[in-house]
Amino acid sequence: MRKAVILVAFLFVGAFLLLAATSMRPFGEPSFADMDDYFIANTQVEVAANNAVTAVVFDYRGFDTLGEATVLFAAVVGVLALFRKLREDEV
Amino acid sequence: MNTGMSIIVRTITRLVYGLTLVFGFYVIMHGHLTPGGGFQGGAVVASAFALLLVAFGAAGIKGRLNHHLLQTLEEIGALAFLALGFVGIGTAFFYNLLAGSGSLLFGQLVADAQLLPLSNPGVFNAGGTLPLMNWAVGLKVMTGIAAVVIVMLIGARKEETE
Amino acid sequence: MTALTNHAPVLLIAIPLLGAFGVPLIGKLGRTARNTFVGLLALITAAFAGLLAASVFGQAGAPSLYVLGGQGFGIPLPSGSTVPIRIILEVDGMGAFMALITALITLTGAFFSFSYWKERSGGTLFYSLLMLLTAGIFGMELTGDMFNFFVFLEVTSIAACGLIGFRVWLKNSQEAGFKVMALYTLSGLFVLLAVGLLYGQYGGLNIAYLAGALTGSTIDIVALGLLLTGLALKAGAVPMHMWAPDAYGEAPAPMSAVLVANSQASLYGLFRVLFTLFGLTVSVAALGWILIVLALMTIFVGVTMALIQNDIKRLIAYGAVSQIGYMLLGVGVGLAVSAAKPDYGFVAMQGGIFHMINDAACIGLLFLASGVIVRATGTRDLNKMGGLAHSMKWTSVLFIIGAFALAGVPPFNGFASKFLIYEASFKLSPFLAVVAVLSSILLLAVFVKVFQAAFLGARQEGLTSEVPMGMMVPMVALALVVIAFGLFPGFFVDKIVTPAANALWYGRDAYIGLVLGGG
Amino acid sequence: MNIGNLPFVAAALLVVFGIYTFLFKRNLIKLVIGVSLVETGVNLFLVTLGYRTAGIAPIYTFAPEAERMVLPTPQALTLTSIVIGLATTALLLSFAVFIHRHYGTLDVRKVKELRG
Repeated sequence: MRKAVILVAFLFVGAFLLLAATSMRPFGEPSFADMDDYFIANTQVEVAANNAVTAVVFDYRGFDTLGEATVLFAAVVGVLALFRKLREDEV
Repeated sequence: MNTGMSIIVRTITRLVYGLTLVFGFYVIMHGHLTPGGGFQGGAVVASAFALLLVAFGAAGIKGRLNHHLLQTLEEIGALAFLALGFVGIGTAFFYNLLAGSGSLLFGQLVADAQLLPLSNPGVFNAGGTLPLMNWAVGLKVMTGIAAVVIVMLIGARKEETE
Repeated sequence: MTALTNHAPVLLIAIPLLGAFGVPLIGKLGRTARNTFVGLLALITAAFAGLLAASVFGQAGAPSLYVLGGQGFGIPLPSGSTVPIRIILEVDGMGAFMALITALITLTGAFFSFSYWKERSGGTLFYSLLMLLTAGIFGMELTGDMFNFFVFLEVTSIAACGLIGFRVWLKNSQEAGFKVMALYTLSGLFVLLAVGLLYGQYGGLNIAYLAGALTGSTIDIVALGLLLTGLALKAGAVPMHMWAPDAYGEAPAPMSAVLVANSQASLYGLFRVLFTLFGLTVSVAALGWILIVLALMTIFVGVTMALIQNDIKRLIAYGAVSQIGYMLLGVGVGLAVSAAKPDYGFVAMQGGIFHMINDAACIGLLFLASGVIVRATGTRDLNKMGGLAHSMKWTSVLFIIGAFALAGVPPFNGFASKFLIYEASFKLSPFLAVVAVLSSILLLAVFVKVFQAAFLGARQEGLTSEVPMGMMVPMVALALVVIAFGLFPGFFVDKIVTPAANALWYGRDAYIGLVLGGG
Repeated sequence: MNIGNLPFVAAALLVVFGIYTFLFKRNLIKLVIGVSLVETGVNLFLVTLGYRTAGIAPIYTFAPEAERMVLPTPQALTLTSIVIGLATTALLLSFAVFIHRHYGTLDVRKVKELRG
């Protein structure tokens, strides 16, 4: 019973995703690229960098990168916390 | 089992280790000019550490790479990144204050930026806070991943011997 | 002062981050320095949340902008472009309301932890994770950018799981940690997939921009389905609740409260997506009924599972799950009728939103009290407890305040919001109100049983008599919030709940117009 | 040559395989692999979104003149999502290590104290 429910849910999600993939816009032809064209056109003037990807990562969407660094920091702290040396009264 | 792998692996590691480090730092430093950046370069450097760890074993690197030191360095990297975000808070958080300001610290413009789009050989001393952020993130990523790898390897080894 | 208010949205995220990155360094100076640092930063963060809320509610919940890295923080569009290119934090009544909840819970959680986490190792990492979780929750609530929302969602996921598994010597905590992490990751990936779909179709990531561009095509429906699944999973709505009792039950007590705030942030994300991002471009009646069905299942399953628990923390955890259902019910009723906008729909929205802060306060109080109880008795099994009222008078009073508030007994705050939900849902369909009322009564029975098992009965030997001051003060603070909201519901509904409900119910055009101009 | 939506379908299939692994496998490490597969599928999807036919990388250093460039944003998003994937995988594997330490097994059927 439980397994059947999971299977139905899985098939449903799979069909959903494939439906999405087939009804996307054609590959290789972004329909709205105003934001990205702005990045490509203005990276050299505004950020004075040649690499548009780095300009997006650290300038236009720098806050995302701060969040990303935070995620990595959280994972490191989490792993260190799990593998920390326990005091004897805790084990 | 803690002594690492065969002599062939260890010799190759000694050769490749330095090269990997140099390449990683190159990727970090040239992030604003060529493909790459702090995250990618940091991962390359961390892979060099991981290589050491695999080849020499956890015991072999004891004392050379200590995860307390790595953790401290990671926090410094993270704080530096956050501080670089605060630099521009007079205008808005994360405002790139140094870009094109003409200052000595990465303040140059890319050559003839008025004639866009233009390919050029690249100016190293440009990009404002970008290269600084690349360094901060690079430091953070290389030490963070190295710390995770070391701690997990030592922890998992304990598992096997118990 | 205005400068601080203007920068408040970003400082609310940056200051906890500063704390998170700095705590391990400060921690080397000793425990006092570390606790002072954490306490100070938690206070500053709460002060900024208050400042932000005062400014937003001062202008009746109208949205305000903060453009990160722009030429000025108030200019959403670069000259000559019609697309917002930078990450924009957009705070309206609802966001400020959620920030208040988060500030309340994280502040009390942090101060409670100072006493609670005294004899344990790794305290520095613990506070670092707590600060990361705080920053992540604030980020989710204040951001106006879909991808940024996903990033902060992941920050909360990872920090939360680090906290759940923090007591590594308990094998249950590790099992819970793995389970929760896997499901959180999956929920995050669903959200990311939806963000990718929307980006691929419309070439933007800003919520206001996407809301203006959405057409209701197949892709939009798929993205909506993915967002709904992912966020409902992370909020702990039945039938995707299996992680929630484990997470709340196995985390250290003060962190269970913060995890509830985290679930509410996901719920906020869901509401933001449904009302602001999609609005009327999709069939709201069908969506509203989906939410209502989820809500009824959540209420029912939460309460019935709470009935059969013997573990005090797991029992409260199921209580927390059921309360998520009440919020979903209120807002679901509002959504179902949001095309026609009758009056009772707005009342339902008010009830659902008001219940968020009420639930945060009383469930927080209950989790903190359960931490005190478990510490005093050394067990979580209700059958092995008893007679605590003799030695812990204050705790028993506080516990009963929390329990009554959760079960919706007047004059506590849970009644104030649940009454609005009953009233409004009765007008949509009497059946909904009946289920909601009956479940509340059952919940009351559950907590009467807990109270009887844990506090009443013969005095047991060897119980510590006093609760340390550091634990008592946060509990009393939460109890005062519970009582204040229960005694003066009209005042709080007028001042903070109505602007928040307005922001979701009517505020879509203002939200879009602020970024794209016009409107 | 028009290859239609094949890249999107490939990404969706990867996600579906990942979800399958996550739902129907019994080993904790395989569950982690399933989550990673979903992540990979999503990353592939994000990267394919940014492609423009015959575009070059959006980097001006020694770039050929007058070429179309692919969109930079999806690459930045993918970078972020890869790092997040790394972080979650590290934490999941740590939990798996500890579950093995406590239960002596990685079989999900035997690791189920938290039921009901």
